[in-house]
Amino acid sequence: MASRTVALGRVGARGLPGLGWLTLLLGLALLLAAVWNVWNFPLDGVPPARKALSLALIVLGVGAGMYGLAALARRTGGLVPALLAALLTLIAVEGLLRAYGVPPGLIPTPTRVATALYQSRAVLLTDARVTFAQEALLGYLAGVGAGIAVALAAVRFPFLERGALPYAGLFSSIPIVALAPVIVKAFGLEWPSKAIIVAITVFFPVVVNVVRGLQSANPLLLDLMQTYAVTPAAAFRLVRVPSALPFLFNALKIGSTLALIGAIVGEFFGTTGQGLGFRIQIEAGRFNLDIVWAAIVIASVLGIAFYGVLSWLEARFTGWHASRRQPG
Amino acid sequence: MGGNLGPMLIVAVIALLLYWPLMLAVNVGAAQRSLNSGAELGCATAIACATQLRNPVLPAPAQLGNSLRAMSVPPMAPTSVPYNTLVTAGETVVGLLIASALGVGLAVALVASRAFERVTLPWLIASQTVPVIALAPMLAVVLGQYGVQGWLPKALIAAYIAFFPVAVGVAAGLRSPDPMQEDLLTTYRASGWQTFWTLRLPASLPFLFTSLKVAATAALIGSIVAEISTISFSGLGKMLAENSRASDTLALWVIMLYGAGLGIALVAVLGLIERLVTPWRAGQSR
Amino acid sequence: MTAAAPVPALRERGQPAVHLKDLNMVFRGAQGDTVALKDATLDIGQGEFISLIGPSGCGKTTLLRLMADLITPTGGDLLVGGRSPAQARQERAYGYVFQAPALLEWRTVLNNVLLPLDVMAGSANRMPKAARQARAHEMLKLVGLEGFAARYPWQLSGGMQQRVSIARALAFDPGLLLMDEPFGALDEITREHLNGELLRLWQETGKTVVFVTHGISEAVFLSTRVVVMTSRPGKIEGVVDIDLPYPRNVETRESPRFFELATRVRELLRRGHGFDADHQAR
Amino acid sequence: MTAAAPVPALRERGQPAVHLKDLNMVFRGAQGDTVALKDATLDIGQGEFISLIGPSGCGKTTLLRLMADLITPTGGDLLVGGRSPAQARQERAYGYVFQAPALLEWRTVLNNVLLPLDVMAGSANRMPKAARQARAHEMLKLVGLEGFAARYPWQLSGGMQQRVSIARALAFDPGLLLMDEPFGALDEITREHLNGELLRLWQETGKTVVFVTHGISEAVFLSTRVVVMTSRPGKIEGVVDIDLPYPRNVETRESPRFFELATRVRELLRRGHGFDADHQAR
Amino acid sequence: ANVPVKLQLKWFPQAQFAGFFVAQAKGFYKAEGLDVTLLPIGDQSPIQTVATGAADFGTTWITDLLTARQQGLPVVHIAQLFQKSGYTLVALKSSNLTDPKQFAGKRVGVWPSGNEYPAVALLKKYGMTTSLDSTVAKPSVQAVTYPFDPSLVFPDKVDLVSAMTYNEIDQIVGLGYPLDKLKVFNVSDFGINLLEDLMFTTQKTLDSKNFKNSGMSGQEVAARLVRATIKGWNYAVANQKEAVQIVLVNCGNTCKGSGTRSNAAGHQTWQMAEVAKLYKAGQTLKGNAGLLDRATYNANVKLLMDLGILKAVPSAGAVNYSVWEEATGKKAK
Ligand SMILES: Nc1ncnc2c1ncn2[C@@H]1O[C@H](COP(=O)(O)OP(=O)(O)OP(=O)(O)O)[C@@H](O)[C@H]1O
Ligand SMILES: Nc1ncnc2c1ncn2[C@@H]1O[C@H](COP(=O)(O)OP(=O)(O)OP(=O)(O)O)[C@@H](O)[C@H]1O
Ligand SMILES: Cc1ncc(C[n+]2csc(CCO)c2C)c(N)n1
Ligand SMILES: [Mg+2]
Ligand SMILES: [Mg+2]
Repeated sequence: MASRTVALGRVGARGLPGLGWLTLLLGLALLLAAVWNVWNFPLDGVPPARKALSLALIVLGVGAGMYGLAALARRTGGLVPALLAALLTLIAVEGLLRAYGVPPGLIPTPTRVATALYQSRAVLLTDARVTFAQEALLGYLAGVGAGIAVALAAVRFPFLERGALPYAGLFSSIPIVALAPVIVKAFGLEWPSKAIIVAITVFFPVVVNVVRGLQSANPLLLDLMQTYAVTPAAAFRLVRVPSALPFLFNALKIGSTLALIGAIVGEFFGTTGQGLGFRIQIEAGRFNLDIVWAAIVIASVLGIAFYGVLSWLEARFTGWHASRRQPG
Repeated sequence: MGGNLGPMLIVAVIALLLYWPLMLAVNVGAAQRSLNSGAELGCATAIACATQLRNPVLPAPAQLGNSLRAMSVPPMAPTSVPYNTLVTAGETVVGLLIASALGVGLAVALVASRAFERVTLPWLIASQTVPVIALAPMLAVVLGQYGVQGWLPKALIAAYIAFFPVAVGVAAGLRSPDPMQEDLLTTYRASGWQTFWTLRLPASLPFLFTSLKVAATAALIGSIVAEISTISFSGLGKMLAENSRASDTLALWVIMLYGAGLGIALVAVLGLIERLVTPWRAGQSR
Repeated sequence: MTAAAPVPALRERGQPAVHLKDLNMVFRGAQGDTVALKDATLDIGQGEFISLIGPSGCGKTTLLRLMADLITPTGGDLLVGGRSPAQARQERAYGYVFQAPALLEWRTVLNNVLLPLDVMAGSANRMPKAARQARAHEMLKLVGLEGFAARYPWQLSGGMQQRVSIARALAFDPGLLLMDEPFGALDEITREHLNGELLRLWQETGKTVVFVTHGISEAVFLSTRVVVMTSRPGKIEGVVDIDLPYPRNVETRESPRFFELATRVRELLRRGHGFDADHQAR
Repeated sequence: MTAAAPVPALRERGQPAVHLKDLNMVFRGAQGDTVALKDATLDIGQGEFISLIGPSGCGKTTLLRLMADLITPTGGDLLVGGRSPAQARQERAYGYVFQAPALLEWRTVLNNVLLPLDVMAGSANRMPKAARQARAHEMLKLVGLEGFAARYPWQLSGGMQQRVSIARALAFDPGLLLMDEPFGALDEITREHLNGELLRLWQETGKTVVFVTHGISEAVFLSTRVVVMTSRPGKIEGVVDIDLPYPRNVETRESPRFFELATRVRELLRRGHGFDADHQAR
Repeated sequence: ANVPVKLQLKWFPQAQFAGFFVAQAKGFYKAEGLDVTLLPIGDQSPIQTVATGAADFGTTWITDLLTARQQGLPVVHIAQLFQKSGYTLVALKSSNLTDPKQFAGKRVGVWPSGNEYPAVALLKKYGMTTSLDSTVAKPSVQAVTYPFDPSLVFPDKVDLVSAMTYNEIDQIVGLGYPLDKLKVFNVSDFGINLLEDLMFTTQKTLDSKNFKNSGMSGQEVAARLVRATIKGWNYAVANQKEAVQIVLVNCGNTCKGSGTRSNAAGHQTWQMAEVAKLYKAGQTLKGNAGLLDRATYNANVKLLMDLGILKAVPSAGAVNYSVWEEATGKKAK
């Protein structure tokens, strides 16, 4: 997917910590002041004057912060600008929600979410374990394994490639939500049904990409193998498999995001009482949106980590690939 | 794909042949358990029940055929699946259009400004890993507050889920021209706009369509989820929700088939448009 | 060469078409700096045909890119038609033929040749649409591809693509032509044919040409002077004046003087070459 | 050429290394058939050095691919070392240098050269690992790249990549070398250096070489015979015997006989060429 | 012109809302000068659509209302339609469960999204805990959540399944288990009477002086709505056949039962009869249809606080009796 853009860890040339940092800090200060100004009021009790002041501070703070951030981001690479942007946004949102007295049953403030994250950490971690380690990960591994196996078979037996592969393309455009209820019904409420949903969603992109990858091998290299009169298996190992790796990793990364979403959606259609999807559903019903958001935060942190690990593996195993070369 | 038709048909026939014993096997178990628990199914033995369960694990082809027929006529009745498929298709297409506009705009910004990319890109990736599906209901509530109701919130949620693949794909496409081609336009003293229109945009079209196909599926998921989780009077999602409450497994299967068909049709249409818009790739091997 | 109003041509100014003085280009990189060009000094007169020849990686392309204002020198003087390269580029004073064809794959052959004319349509050297079309067809004919106007680039062989890119560079009739191994992908006969065409064009229009090649006889046949370069660091090893008479034709190639000059160039090349230079990793 | 037990070499059999009789190759395509090779007849003796020269698209690569059993002729006879091409391929009787480098981008330069040795390690011409390594380094040295063993292909210029692929083809010491424009991407000096090396190798080992090139003087310099081909349909236009004495060296290139032979080849080429053939869309 | 009013139901259209459909079909709302749109909903809470202004009034159950208020949503109870809970837990007779005491160690199927409280309350009353309570390490009962369709879990995956008297019980019958094979535990029989279908709105709507520029105050619109709704309910309960016909017109795909009883008319007739029982109880029997019984309310609050669901007694603003009083002209006692 974002092969060229996912340079999460690179730090560019650093200039002087000048104007950029200064205006950014000013912006943060203004935003903190805006939050502090409306901190300790009941929801419907923010005096209009204070509300107006906070709104003004937020407008100024966001303006200054964005200006500073833009200047900063031109010189600083890596995750720093993005994290600062998140910080800026979160404080501004805190201020806005408090100034307007939005009830936590509608949108919880970031501080409430952070608190919920801390207080419910035990439950949330157990949920995360079920959703991630059992449903998403096992399903993912099964789907990837089956996908690779089928792709190998399709490339080995041209009949399958011509007869079955078009279906894989078609099936991959089926929406999971339409699939989930039927699968939960067929395989029960325990985690395997979710793992199966995940496996199915991951399966198709893997098949399609791996087949494309195995076929992307340079015909000249295959000719070369012919001139060496090697066995088909050796040609496969020496040429086709390495050629397919970049495509495989692409599918693995796409699959990683699909896996978590698949597991969570699957849980909406029935569980035995654990998992992030279950938690989101049950707490949404109790208006504990802070816990709902905390669960979402955990899910996306897991998702990012999963994606990051795959990107790292990709860099390790396909470091030779054109898309990873430094320019020049 | 024309050359694949024969093998595809054979595979389809084999799959159908394999389906029958598989269906019997899984349904016999379920029927047996029901009978054991004392249920009155209107059939004596598990085998006899296997093809006529009201809640089969896998539906018998005849059952599915009957339901398919029953739920498809009259096609334009508000309670029939074809009509609701069209409704969902409309939301999805509008969502996809919004997503394309948003995605292309974002891609242009990402390519134009390194700073913008650094600040937003990690969050765009993160947004992909967030279970957007869990957010959909809340998003609908927030939109409802501003009077955005009916099909529009569904399209917006579809767009929210679908814009990312478009943005990433188009950004890659806008960056895809060979440096030498960029140099060429530099030697012509082409303006930024000229470079954009004559070089970057056409170069990004194949990428755009590849990602639009991914986005179409995502948008379809988005609109179905939105129909399930917001007030809806029609659409596949609404039918899924209703029939799931009514324990109508066969209806779920029928709706799923229509949903699959819609997803496939959307991707096919995009493929068609792609051919029209990128004629230079017509004979090229891809 | 009838259509297209001539560019406010460099040759009218009485200045050298290109002036280099102690020109340096250093690429900074993670694994150390690469000196691509060291203290290059050279004056190219109006209407000259200069060939650059030298081992792979000696800085020929770099020199062309400097003249074209695609990169900026790290030291020394560089004037193109008496102005800075940047200004020369702004005035669209040169046409550039890249080492690879660099065609736009979504444009037909004809539209690729039209590209510079379209891009420049709004500017000083404006041309009505019909004239642009006529001009593009004329250029395609020149390179022997008039039957392929409606094809897409992928339908052409590598050599044919390269010829399209030459037609494109000629289309807007620039006073200075920068050509980077334009005939590298062609077989010898086609190459000789195009050598002849290029020579004719150059004589008729009085353009200045800077021409990169690996072919010694090609360089000798075409040029007024051959500049021989050496690598690591890229330097100008020597300049050979080519005093072959005009018109140059098949006989020219078979003349003893041609042979002599080619040998001179070969000697210079060999001198600065040190085949061994390539043996060590940079 | 010390290491590597020689392949059960073709030259031991006393048969022509390659035998063509009325060989035909027609590619069937959607828009009609392409006659890539028409009635080619030729015998290549053991230990000969044959150059194939001809315009782009005349079937040179096709002919090499037929010999290598990468494609199957649509008519006529073809024997490689007295056997069918398929059998010759099974016996790993030849080494092939492709027109493009065809390196495995995930292997370092050294590992690319080791590839045929690794692949064949299980078979008759087995070599211990250390010997393989030594052999690969030796070949890299031959092409002037011993300092680049640990690099990846993309870190090399096009010419250097081409040299790696030559080293790779030489590594397992086949009796027959099929080389498709191996020196196309190289500058003239490097090219001449490698010409010399190839010639030396050929003389020392008695290999048979079939060599495709666009360079007339290269062909004349290297070969025992030059085969000139024409296009549309691809045919053998004529064969020029090269009776230049050995050892061939710098003086050879400057001898009048060299010049004469080169002119003969050029004439033959021009005869069958018809530059205009390219003007019309196929 | 009539005042446009959007009323959020708490489920898909069915006889559970017969009174509303009847009031609309019979023109009771029109007679009050109201143009009422009835909005269906699926899994989500009606609270959110009303709190955000997507609807003006809504129906929900008491726990939902009180937990929402606790989270700062300013929703207000204005009328109580069902006087008795219809929530049950159902087991197969063959399982030999006769008393909630025996539930320990069993698997209980519950609906998520706040619908689980009656079951939790019943279990708690008998000293049992579930995995729904995040603070409990070793729950004595395993709770299974699923989206409402009993056939997903019953009887394979759970021993007891949640069922509303008016809907899921008939669905279970449709799966092949006639009533005589079922043991139904009505939670209201065990002192758990968490009140269900009620009407509510926001404090802002009640306070508005000029509801949607109608010239009427929010309070007056609320009173007219409640009055017409009660009239509709009284009519529906009295004329059940006709009411079912009116419901069927409104319900598209949603009204069928399941399995062998997958027939809309039959299932809705059952449902109408059952909801009539929930309506005709408590205060309705005393002639005060629509009135929230203070004692029951207080008992509900206490129950929810015991469960730890409510952290404090709701403020008096949670319930507005004056709307009912204005609607009926009676005094709420
Ligand atoms: N962008 C760059 N960054 C770093 N080094 C560069 C860059 N461009 C060129 N070089 C280096 O500068 C030197 C000169 O390169 P240049 O492309 O000018 O060679 P050349 O003479 O054109 O060679 P060739 O005949 O292969 O085209 C080489 O060593 C090359 O590696
Ligand atoms: N696989 C193929 N299918 C169809 N036509 C082909 C195929 N391979 C080659 N041809 C055609 O056969 C003819 C000969 O091609 P070949 O590659 O042998 O030319 P060549 O002499 O090697 O040219 P060059 O000097 O450009 O390498 C050409 O007209 C080419 O278009
Ligand atoms: C058919 C039908 N099934 C479930 C509900 C949801 N519901 C309404 S009240 C209640 C229990 C809370 O005490 C639940 C779960 C419904 N409305 N209609
Ligand atoms: Mg160059
Ligand atoms: Mg060839």
